[in-house]
Amino acid sequence: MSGLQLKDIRKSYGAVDVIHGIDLEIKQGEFVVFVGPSGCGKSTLLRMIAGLEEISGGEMYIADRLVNDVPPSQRGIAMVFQSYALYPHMTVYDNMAFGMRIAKESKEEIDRRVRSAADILQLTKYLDRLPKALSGGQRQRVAIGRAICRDPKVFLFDEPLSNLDAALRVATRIEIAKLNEAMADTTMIYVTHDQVEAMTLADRIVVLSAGHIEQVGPPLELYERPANLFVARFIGSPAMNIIPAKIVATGAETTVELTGGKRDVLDIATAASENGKTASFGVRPEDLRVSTGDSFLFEGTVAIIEALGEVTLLYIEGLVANEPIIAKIPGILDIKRGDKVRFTADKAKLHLFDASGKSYRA
Amino acid sequence: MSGLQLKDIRKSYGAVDVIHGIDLEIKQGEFVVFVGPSGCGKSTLLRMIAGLEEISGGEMYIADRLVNDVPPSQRGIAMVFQSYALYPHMTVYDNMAFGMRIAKESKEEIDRRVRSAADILQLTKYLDRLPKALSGGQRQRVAIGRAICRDPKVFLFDEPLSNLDAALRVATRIEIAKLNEAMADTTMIYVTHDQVEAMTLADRIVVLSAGHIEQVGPPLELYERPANLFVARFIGSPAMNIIPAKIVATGAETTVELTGGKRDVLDIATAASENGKTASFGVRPEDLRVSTGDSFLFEGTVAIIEALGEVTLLYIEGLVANEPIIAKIPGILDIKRGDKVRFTADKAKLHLFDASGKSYRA
Amino acid sequence: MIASARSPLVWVVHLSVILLVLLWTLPTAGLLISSLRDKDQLAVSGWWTALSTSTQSLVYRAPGADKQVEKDGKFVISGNLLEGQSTGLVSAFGFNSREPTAFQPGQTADLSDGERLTVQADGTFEIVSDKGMEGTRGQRIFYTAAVPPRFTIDNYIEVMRAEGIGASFINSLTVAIPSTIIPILVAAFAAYALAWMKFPGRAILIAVVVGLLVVPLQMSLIPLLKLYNGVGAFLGVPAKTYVGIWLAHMGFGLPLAIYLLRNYMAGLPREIMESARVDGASDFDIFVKIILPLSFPALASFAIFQFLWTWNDLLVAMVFLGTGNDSLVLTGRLVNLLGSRGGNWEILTASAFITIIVPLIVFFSLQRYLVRGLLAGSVKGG
Amino acid sequence: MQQLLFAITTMAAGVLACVAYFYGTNWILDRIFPSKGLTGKVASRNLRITNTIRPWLFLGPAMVSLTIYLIYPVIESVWLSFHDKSGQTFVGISNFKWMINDGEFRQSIYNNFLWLLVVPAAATFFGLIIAALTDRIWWGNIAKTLIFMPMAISFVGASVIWKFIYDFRPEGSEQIGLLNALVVAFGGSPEAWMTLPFWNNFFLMVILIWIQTGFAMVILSAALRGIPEETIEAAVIDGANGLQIFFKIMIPQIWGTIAVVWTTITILVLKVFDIVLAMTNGQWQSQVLANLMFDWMFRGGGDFGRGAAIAVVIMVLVIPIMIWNIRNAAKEMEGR
Amino acid sequence: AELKFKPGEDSKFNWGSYEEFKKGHDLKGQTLTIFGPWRGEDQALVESVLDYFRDATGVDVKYSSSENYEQQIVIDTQAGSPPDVAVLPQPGLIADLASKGYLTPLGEETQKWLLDNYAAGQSWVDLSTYAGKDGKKELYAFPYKIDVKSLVWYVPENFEDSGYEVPKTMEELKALTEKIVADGGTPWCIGLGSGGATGWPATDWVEDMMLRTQPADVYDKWTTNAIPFTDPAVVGAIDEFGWFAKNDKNVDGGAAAVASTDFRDSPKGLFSSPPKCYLHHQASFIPSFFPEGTVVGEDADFFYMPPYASKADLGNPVLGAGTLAMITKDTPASRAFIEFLKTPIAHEVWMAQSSFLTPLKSANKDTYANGPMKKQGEILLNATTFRFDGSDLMPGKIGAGAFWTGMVDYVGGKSSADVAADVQKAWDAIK
Ligand SMILES: Nc1ncnc2c1ncn2[C@@H]1O[C@H](COP(=O)(O)OP(=O)(O)OP(=O)(O)O)[C@@H](O)[C@H]1O
Ligand SMILES: Nc1ncnc2c1ncn2[C@@H]1O[C@H](COP(=O)(O)OP(=O)(O)OP(=O)(O)O)[C@@H](O)[C@H]1O
Ligand SMILES: [Mg+2]
Ligand SMILES: [Mg+2]
Repeated sequence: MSGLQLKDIRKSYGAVDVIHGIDLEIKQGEFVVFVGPSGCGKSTLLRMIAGLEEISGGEMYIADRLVNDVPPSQRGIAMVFQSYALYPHMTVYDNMAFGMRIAKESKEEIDRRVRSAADILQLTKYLDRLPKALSGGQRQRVAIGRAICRDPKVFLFDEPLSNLDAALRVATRIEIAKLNEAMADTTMIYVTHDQVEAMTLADRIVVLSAGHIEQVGPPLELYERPANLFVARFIGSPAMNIIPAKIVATGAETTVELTGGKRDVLDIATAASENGKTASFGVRPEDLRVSTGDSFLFEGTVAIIEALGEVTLLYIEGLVANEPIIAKIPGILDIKRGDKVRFTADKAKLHLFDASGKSYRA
Repeated sequence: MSGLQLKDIRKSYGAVDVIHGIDLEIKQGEFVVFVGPSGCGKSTLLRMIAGLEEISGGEMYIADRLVNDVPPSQRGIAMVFQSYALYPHMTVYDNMAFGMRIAKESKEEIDRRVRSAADILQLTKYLDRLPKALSGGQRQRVAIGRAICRDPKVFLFDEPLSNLDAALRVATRIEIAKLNEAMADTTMIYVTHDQVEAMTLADRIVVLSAGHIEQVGPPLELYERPANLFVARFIGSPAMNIIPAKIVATGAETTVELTGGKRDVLDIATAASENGKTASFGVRPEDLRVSTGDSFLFEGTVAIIEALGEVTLLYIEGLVANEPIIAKIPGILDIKRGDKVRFTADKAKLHLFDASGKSYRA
Repeated sequence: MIASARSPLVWVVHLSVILLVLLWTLPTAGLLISSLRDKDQLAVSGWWTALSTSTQSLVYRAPGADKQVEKDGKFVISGNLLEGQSTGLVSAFGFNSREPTAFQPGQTADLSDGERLTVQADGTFEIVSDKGMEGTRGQRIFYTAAVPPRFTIDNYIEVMRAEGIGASFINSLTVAIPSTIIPILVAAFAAYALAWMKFPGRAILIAVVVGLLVVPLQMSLIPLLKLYNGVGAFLGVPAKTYVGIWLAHMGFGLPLAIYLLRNYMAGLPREIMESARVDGASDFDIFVKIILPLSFPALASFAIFQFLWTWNDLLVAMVFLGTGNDSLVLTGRLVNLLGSRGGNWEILTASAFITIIVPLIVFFSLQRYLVRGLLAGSVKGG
Repeated sequence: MQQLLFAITTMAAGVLACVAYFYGTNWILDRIFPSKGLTGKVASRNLRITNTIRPWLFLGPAMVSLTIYLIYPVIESVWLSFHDKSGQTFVGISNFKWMINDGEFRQSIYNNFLWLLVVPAAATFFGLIIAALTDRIWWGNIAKTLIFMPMAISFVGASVIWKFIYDFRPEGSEQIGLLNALVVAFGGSPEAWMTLPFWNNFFLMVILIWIQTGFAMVILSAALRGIPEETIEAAVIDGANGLQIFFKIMIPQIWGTIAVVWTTITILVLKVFDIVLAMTNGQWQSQVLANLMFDWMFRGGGDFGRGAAIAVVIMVLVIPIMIWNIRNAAKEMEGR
Repeated sequence: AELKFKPGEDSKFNWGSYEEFKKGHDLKGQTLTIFGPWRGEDQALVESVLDYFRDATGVDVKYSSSENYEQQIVIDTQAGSPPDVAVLPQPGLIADLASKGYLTPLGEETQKWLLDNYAAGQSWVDLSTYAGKDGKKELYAFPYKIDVKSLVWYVPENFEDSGYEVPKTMEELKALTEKIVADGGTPWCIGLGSGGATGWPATDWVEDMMLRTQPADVYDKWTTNAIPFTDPAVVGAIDEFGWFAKNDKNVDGGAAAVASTDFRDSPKGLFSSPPKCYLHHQASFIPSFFPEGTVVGEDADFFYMPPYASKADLGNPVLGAGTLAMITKDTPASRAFIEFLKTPIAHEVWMAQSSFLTPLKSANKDTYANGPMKKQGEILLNATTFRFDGSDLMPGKIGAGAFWTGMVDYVGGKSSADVAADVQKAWDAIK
């Protein structure tokens, strides 16, 4: 194997522990996306992989070689920094060419690659500018360009698209996907807050929270079978609705009682020992449908309506204190604030978590 | 009127013209969102409103006072910088308190407001840290906190949420909306690349492109009735599908012929003089439905399928050279790559643009 | 800090720094060792020889005739050549300046007038005569001996004991501290204006500041003292006051201060200033609350130099403060110690080290303000 | 004790007065021309006025002080340079005529150019190298203090130090000068370094380099530490090695400061005289302009006319450096 | 302050003159600032003399000095804040100050006093008379404290060891030099090094030689450039010096070492083992640079630099130097100070402590602190001609510049004619 191996990696800044022991194996050529709340340690982890941050504990292997003490320049990586880290005294062109010049590529090759990257990133017009004369998004693109010009073993992207407009973001995302395909041997690690990016790009997603891994898996698996409440809420936007419930019947199917007394049956198997325990009942906003019939999961009052064009968001009150249930219904709806609405959903798309947050689905 | 008035505002950096004459009126208390491609001049415009950038031409009024020469400190604004611009030598607390201290607020008031802002932004744990010991998202939150602590006449936000995770982004967005509601007299100008933010927050959206205004209007209007091709493609993600067409019949309804020969009828009135002209036929991905019957708008071969969980994106080839038509279909679909699929859509949701890009809808 | 800086290159760095430090301190080390040496040795042998035992040819003067004792009818003067030294070994001796190594230890030399001289390897000697010796001056004994290193702090004691040194020390401080702080303040304001405020003629002013760097101090002394005398006479106060010298030091230090500080301040990220401006800060606020703290490295470096110059200055102090006993600064006092012919190196060496202490303390304590990453985390993208 | 008290109070008063000036004038300015809270014509007019005045308030004390302490003497010097020995009679440009024909003056100009070529470059170079090297080793601060030491040593001390280096004793007798001791140790014969025309310039320069490296080091060290760490990280990721980072990333970013240090030392070199005075007093063809000026000004009663004329030449020499600095400043001010 | 010698106690001192002065001057409440060249040990000595003035008049005397007294006095007078009294060792500088009008004439009466009371009074008056601003020649300075320069130092015991005798004539001195060389020794230690003032010891040699080869009036013409530097008389004197210094065998280290050896170091060769040299020409101050503990008169001694027997008509010329006091601000106190310097006690107090020579005839020779001092005093009094250090009489640019440089060049190998031409050229340039 010649990918990346992290064994109980830890990091602390003085007394502050930031990474609490990460075990992770990334295969060569894999595209792994790190997601997690702001401040959970994604950048730190990336910087440790790059060798920019000393590893406080654990072992890291790149291509089966222990790299804890290997300097960054020998690790064969390219990186897009969250803060761009452009060379302020170099033009856009030179910023992008720098790495290749260091690697002693031929002049023509450098020019070819810089121009092609600039083309992709729509930077051609700005090649002669200094970073300080660029807009925020343009700077970010230079940072991306600097990385994709090169030919490393591992690519590290730290929120590379956060300052781009939607169209450019999509285009760049696709370019990164293409790059990934073209360079089958190159491992890519990507940090993003954008669900769409994570879902479309990743072979596997790593969900981090406060310095440890919550779940690792292919995107759809994470979406469909979140291992715990944290992942359930984190993946998907708006987040999965969680409604406190009590298990009232166990077996191949489980019956729960929501606050308010409504009972629902889920096709999740639970052991008899679970009977009577409190649990969390979860359903994604986009899995909810407005029910016109008598069969429904729950009902509530519409507090806010957000019409986004494509979809409409309904904020429903009355089920969980201080936290509205959100429903995401396609199209533009004919519902008004204050209406009482009943919702239903596919049984297969319902989730149940135990008191500690673990999912009951295997 | 005591809002903001921009009259033929221009900006050039040396020989580079960046803003080409912006006319805009913003009412007091309004929430205006600037959107536009990266580098189109959003930040520049914001910085001119703040008084940080000299105005090369035109006049700007805040509360009916010509402010072209008024220094930023006297304009009564608070701003979140795209680049954060935190005070590196001050703790998070001091960063947030700085403006209020300058304004000579009482100690208790400062403390109260800082703590409440920190609370909202989940920064309480970090109040004693210096910016350099924060993650990217945390820094961005400090920048937001610094602005929302204050009590200005105008709020300027330059992509304030770009580095936050989805949950936090939603939460913060809601807080900003609340702030807007609570401070009915405060005008807010907000730059974002996030469609959802733009749609949910804005009273009006200003679409900019290369230094001029393409369209101004409430979010849904922009979504439903884009004034031109640029806006049509810019608002909505994935962007509206544009298919080259030829007008073959005019009147109260217009008939167009797509490449490939398929004719469609749109409920858009056109003058007879338009007959025979080339036009662009537009339909949003999310307005497309898979048609099982004979009535359809067009058909094509599925080239890529992106299953995002909630929705599935289909990339259809065969209609426009080199540019797939995208369809966004709710749920997880039972369609495979290479399938030939027919699509249909609501008549009211079809768009038609003339050769210069102007919409035929009034 | 980048992880894993442990590469072979690091050793190259350590070695080259050691080499450079050696090159730079070697001369000073010479001074230090010299300052601890006996004053007569200074001009005779290189300072590095003081570090090891060396073979030297020396002269010893035996006690005079009044020290003779009568023993067994013979008159004897005895003693030790290597007085006061625990070790040392005499390898040859003589009594005639022409043949200083004529005899081996243990041998007996016949002095001219019937006296006999014996010197042992350990340095003990005996002059024996049959009749009573005469003369106040004793016999010269030339000898060659291995002499171990010998150090003394007498030179320092002599300097430290000098009269009025304490007062001069305080005078120096009184001159140096305000002469350091005031120009920093004044220059910082000016530098800020030149770096961040818009007004016509800014570039010219910067050039003028650079130009004024070159004005030779000596040129200014007479016109300025004339001015001081005029003002002093007009106000009826003495012309030579502390205020006068502070202002003089400020005037002479300003060009460099403004030049250095402006350069540094111009390099600060402008977003920070803008941010403060949007927060409602006035120029004054920005200067005090943003620029000053962020300019600490530059302020500290200039402070180090200005302090040093005012501390080591003699000329300006002599002219503007006077040469009188009660207004003498430390440098003046020490230079006066050297005597009218200025040749007392042993005092020079010691006083050089005494004056160096305060500037070094200042350097060491201000050095920690030359910090890394002061601006880190403030702006994104650059 | 009483003197100590006096010293402390005067110090405090001096510093306080300075602070009070800046605070007070700004406060008064905002009082006289208020713009906060006002609208319309008055406000913008007041604003314009305050914006025009404020820079001059900030610059005020510096400008006054510079005018009195430096500009006024410069004018006086220029005036004197057209007058005779005693500064009484106008003699036109005869002082300058004399100068051009004076062999010693020409010698000084020649030597000064040598100094200008070597010392600023060498001191800046060593300062930079040392600042960079000591930056990342744990005993860097100690190393820096040691290298800074020559700066702190009083001039009298320094001249003794170098006497112990350059001292010459006749062949055969024991050398007390380190350099000759080394030469002898390696089998050479001792040289009286200070008396070798042309070369003695370089031995003198070594002294100034030895002193000024500390200056360059401190200033450049502050600048190096101001370089954003992340750009270095980016370069490391880009595969650059230590030298490449130093030359391609760090140096360009502190180029402005290097120029400042170079300028400062260049100007200092133009003014240098005490080294020459103490070591050779310009003998053995080692004369430099500043020492020549000093000579004419003060030795044996002095000839102010000629002294001033030489001073004027020194000041004229700095003009190219001034122009270069104007250019730099203008470039960096773009868009500010 | 405590007076060093209690008035009236030791009868060696002329206490009468002191009491008389005390009676005539009561200036209580006045102040007097004196600026002089004496620092270090010398400063303590001059203060001990000033104590008597304080005690006698009640004037508050402030004495100060400076390393760069030349520069300091020029700045202070030029800027208008001179001391009340300045004491300077450089007639050239005094001439300049006088010509700019910064000095107050001391008057006929003082001139007459000098003629009457100083040995070789006329030479002193000549030395102290300068042209004022108006061009009128007047007495501006008062000589006080003299150094004798025509001395050759040696170690008597070394002479004994080798059987050398103190030479009585220049011919003998030259013979001795040759004899020492023949014996395998090195006769002379000569060092011209003095930092920025390198070269000056050689000027003393040349001046001494000048006085021993030419009549005094030629010397005087030379110092005023009435005869050019290139005059054969001058070149001859330089070559006389060259006879000693430019012969590798004659000087320790060879001729090449002369220019760079520090004058403060060079006498140490007399005392080393074996001795590096046997003779050293230097002024009376040099014992401060002898090794610690050296007793002058026993461990080291001096003899008068002898004249040529062949030029007996030139007598016993003595080269010297000294300091001159002048009034830079005319106040009763500064006048009184000059008066004070006329009292024998002002001389004797210093004489009794350390190296201080005076031409004042009324000062009691017995107050000289020791034998050697007395011997020097006698040399001074035996002088048939006394001449002040010529380089101090020449304009600063020459006497403290071109002449020094010239001598350095000379020992460095240049010919005496070339050197003389160089100096003359420099002299022409400042006329
Ligand atoms: N100093 C400058 N000189 C020349 N052009 C500049 C300068 N600063 C900015 N620009 C250009 O002005 C244009 C507008 O920049 P601005 O920062 O306003 O863009 P923006 O809309 O905020 O983009 P983004 O979304 O990427 O932040 C950009 O194309 C940029 O390259
Ligand atoms: N120097 C430091 N000292 C102490 N804590 C630090 C330091 N640098 C970072 N941290 C903390 O480490 C945690 C992880 O930071 P990191 O930058 O890895 O977050 P992140 O996951 O990248 O967040 P974001 O999405 O906001 O960029 C944060 O909580 C941050 O506050
Ligand atoms: Mg991060
Ligand atoms: Mg922007």
